[in-house]
Amino acid sequence: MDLVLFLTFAIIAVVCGLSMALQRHPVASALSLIGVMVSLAVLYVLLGAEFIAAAQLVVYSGAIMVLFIFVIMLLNAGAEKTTHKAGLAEFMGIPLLLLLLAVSTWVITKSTAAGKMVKFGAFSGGGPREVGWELFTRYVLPFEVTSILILIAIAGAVRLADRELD
Amino acid sequence: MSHTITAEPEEKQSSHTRRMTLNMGPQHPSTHGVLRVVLELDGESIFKATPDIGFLHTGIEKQCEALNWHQVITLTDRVDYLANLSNNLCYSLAVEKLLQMEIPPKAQYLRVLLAELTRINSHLVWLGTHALDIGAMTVFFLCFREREDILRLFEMFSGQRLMTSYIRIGGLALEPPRGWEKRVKTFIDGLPSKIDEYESLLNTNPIWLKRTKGVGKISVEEMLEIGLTGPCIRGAGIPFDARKMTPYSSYEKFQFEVPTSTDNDVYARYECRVREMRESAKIVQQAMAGMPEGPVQADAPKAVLPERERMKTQMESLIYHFKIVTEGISVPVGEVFQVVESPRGELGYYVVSDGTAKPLRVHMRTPSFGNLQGLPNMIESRGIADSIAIMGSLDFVLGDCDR
Amino acid sequence: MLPENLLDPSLVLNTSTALDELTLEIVPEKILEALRALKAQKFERFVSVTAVDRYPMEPRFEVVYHMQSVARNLRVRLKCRVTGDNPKIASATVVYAAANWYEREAFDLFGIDFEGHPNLTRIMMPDFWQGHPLRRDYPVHGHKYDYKSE
Amino acid sequence: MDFLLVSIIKMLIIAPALLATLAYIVWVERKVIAHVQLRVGPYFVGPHGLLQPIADAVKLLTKEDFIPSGVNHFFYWLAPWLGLMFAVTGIAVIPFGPVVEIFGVKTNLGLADLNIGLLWILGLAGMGVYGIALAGWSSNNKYALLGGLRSSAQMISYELPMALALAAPLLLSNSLNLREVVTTQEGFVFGFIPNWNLFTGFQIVGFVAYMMCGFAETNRIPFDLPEAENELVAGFHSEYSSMKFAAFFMAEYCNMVIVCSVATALFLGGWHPIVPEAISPLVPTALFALFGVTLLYHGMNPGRPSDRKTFPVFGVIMLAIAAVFMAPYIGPIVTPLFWFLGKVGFLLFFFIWVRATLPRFRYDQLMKIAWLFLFPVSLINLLLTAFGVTFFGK
Repeated sequence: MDLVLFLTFAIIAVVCGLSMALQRHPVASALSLIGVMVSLAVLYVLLGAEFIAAAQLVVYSGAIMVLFIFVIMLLNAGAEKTTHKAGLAEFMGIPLLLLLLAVSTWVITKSTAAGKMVKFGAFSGGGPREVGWELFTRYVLPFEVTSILILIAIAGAVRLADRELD
Repeated sequence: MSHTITAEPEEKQSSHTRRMTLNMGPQHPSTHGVLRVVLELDGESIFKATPDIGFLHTGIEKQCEALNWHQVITLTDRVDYLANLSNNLCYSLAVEKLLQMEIPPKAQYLRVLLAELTRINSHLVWLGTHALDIGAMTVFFLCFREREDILRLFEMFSGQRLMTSYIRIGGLALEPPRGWEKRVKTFIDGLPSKIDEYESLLNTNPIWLKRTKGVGKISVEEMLEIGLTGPCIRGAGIPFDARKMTPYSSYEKFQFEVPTSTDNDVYARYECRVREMRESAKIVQQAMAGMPEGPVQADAPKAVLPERERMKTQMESLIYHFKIVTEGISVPVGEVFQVVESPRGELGYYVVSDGTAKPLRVHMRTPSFGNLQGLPNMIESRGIADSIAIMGSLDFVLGDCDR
Repeated sequence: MLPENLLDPSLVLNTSTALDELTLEIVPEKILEALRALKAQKFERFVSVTAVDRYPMEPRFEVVYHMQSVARNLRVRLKCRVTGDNPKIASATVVYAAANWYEREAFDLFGIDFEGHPNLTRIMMPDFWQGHPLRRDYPVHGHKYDYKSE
Repeated sequence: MDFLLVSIIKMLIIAPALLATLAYIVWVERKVIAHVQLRVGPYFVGPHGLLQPIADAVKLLTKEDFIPSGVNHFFYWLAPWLGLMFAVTGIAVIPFGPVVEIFGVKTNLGLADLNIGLLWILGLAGMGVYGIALAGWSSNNKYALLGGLRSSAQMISYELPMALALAAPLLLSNSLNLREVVTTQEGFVFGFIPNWNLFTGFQIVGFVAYMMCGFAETNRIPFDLPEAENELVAGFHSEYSSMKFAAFFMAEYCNMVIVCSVATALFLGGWHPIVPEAISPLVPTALFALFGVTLLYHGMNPGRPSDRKTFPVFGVIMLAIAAVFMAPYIGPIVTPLFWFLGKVGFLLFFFIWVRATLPRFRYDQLMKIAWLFLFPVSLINLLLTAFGVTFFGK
């Protein structure tokens, strides 16, 4: 069951990711990105990190991507036009991409122990309680710094909302 | 009508804002008929507004020239279909002035009574639709409940709910029906409490106040310059009302106030209209109380159709009837500009006679046409939601505007 | 009642008072001067401008201006006669902004050219319309309008 | 019994019940608004227009599915179903009642028992905006586009105060699981004040703030700017017809149900009765019996000829329902359901009532309320609750 779900959503995530890069229209790209995020959220759930999954859903696909879509719609951006490719991109693009893939594969295989299987549901740090505990003990300084950052952003938002429509 | 209105070319606009041209109307729920406003939007705020009228142009002024003096009355009904009796009255007063005819006092009082009922009727429709535009839909049904009563009264008087044609050259079309006093009295005595009901829904409603206060302001000088009349200019503090300034049809005998407000915004116009309804109710009550006895038609056999009964018994009346119906009446050469205070503002009929049985020219200076000219100045640089509130507050009728 | 010597006599061709209404006939070329003079005398409201077609008389059109002073509670009517072929007169919009739509209407329905109007286009009839409907020689009957060919 | 089988059975019961409820909320809304506005509302299809929702459904199903020219077909098709999907999925984590035993199987009334139930709902509420935004964008209509824009801005702004308002009762219950939140609200203080978060948790401010955000999240008057019919014709669904339009409609009502259910679970004690446990089944029994008797009485003295037939039938049905609450085996199951649905129903009625009363806000005012009023208020409420929990405990 877990494997089926994992494969399904992993494939969806990859397809959506490709689609995001290949789509010509910004709204289609943005929606593909949302597809990636939702699939990732499902994968988090499969790993047993419900809170992180929910946060992924609420923050990334629920709030940030809505802003993306909002801006794209507001600017009424149309499909992007194909431009004349630069010489370097035309000839070196695909070889360079392959090189990047090769290097990253090499790094990943080197850095993780071979033959270790990922177990679904075995991770036990993704529930709301665990995440909260970690945030307020080990990561309390980054957490508070981020809070202050967000507070500044909120003050800015309030200032903007205070402007009369005239 | 369907005029090509082009937006500014894009290269002229600044590079970081791209404007969207929105074609509001002619089929839009809040343009009250077939008004088209071409909006240039920057996000949600209106950069430029261009009203486009003429979709309801029916050539009434041209038709008037093809009909005889009496027949024109039926066309005046169709000009402003919410204030048809005011239009009847204005035209009749103009022709009577050309004929230099005396109108019996009872007819004058009944005309005042009917004109004020028309005002209440029109304001009720306005209040209902205006509140509906801003989103308060219950007021609409309450207003139409009372409007229905007024239309029943009109039907009782004239046999018609909308196209009454009841006020005629020389007086009224018919004697008022039996029992009209009681029904008008029941209605008009109950009206103030009904108006309280609408006000209780709106006056203390914070959302209503937020949506209407401070919205749609332009300076008084600009208003006069553009030619706004009626509650719009009274909401700016100028007590400009033809009933007081140039009284007609014995308005000088009535005690009433011209409600004004100095806020000059959508709320001020709302307030003025609602207070006007109360004043109109007072005028109707005074007209009922002081109703003189006598005929309702002038004693001018050459111009006024004789009574049906007399026509059947008197030879002379039959001859006059025949002559008026077949030839029409002849009105002395001259021209007259008659002004009445319609619910929407200053309604003027410029009537020119060349002595024949048909008018040479009937020009209608309608309040909606004048008020609508002020629309761009009011809604430019405001949001779409405000433009709806402002359009509602101008209270235009497109039939009145396009004629 | 209005003083009849409201305007400079050089502007006025004819003055008449009938049915309590004052009518001043103005030299057509000097209409703007007359309007400015009236505005200076607190005639702050421009009520309307329209035309009367006296076909087949010549000059054929009367351009009729109605003016009101709210402060003095007075009304006045100005009149200019313009000829039938190529009727033109200066636009009142430079003096009163309110004249804008009324002049467009008179242009649309009578074909009177208001020179100096900012946007003298048809207001009631469609853009492609031929003729000016309120002229007396414009046929009332027999006009065919093909809605499909628009 | 197998967990999967139980889940499927529950799904098969809840899904049709939900759809029927949505259809009949429309009927109730039309009736209530009609009576506020001196009208009668639907009347001719079935007794008192009771079959009107079915007629509407048939009409919408058989209507031409008109697709205007120049739309982006894929997104135009996707948008309504996306909106509906996210709305309906939210109902899964709502607990309707306590754990009960049916045919020897112990199960809880409600579909899923997630320990992040509330976050699930918040996430779905955030996703729901895509249906509207996409519909507005793909319709190739400027009014629809403006509606979509308004909707995205509105949803982002109101999600924050909504989450903050919801966080306070979570502090009190110390759980994100809706079932656990409800369970902590059992019992009474001083024997008569129900131990609901609204009363004993002093969450009145939070409740009001949450309800305001709920109105905004469901695009209801006075926050119905995305579809403000007097400004934007019909806003984001201007160009939709037939079942696609129905999908938007159902999504809106489903969102209303979810907002009201969450409010009930978090603030109003879920399925816990407002009266002491001992007499809790008596209240629905008495209410339904009274209603049934009234109907029977009016059936005997009918105001309209048709009432002679319909009222006695309804009366008997009501008496039967009253009897069900007293029945030995089913009674304990349906009584909590009655309390839960009763509270949700009251809140839904409040939604409808407001719609018949209030005008609509303007766009900038809407933003102002979110950022300058609701946000600080719910933040302060959260802080005070946190202090309260720290110093006094629950």
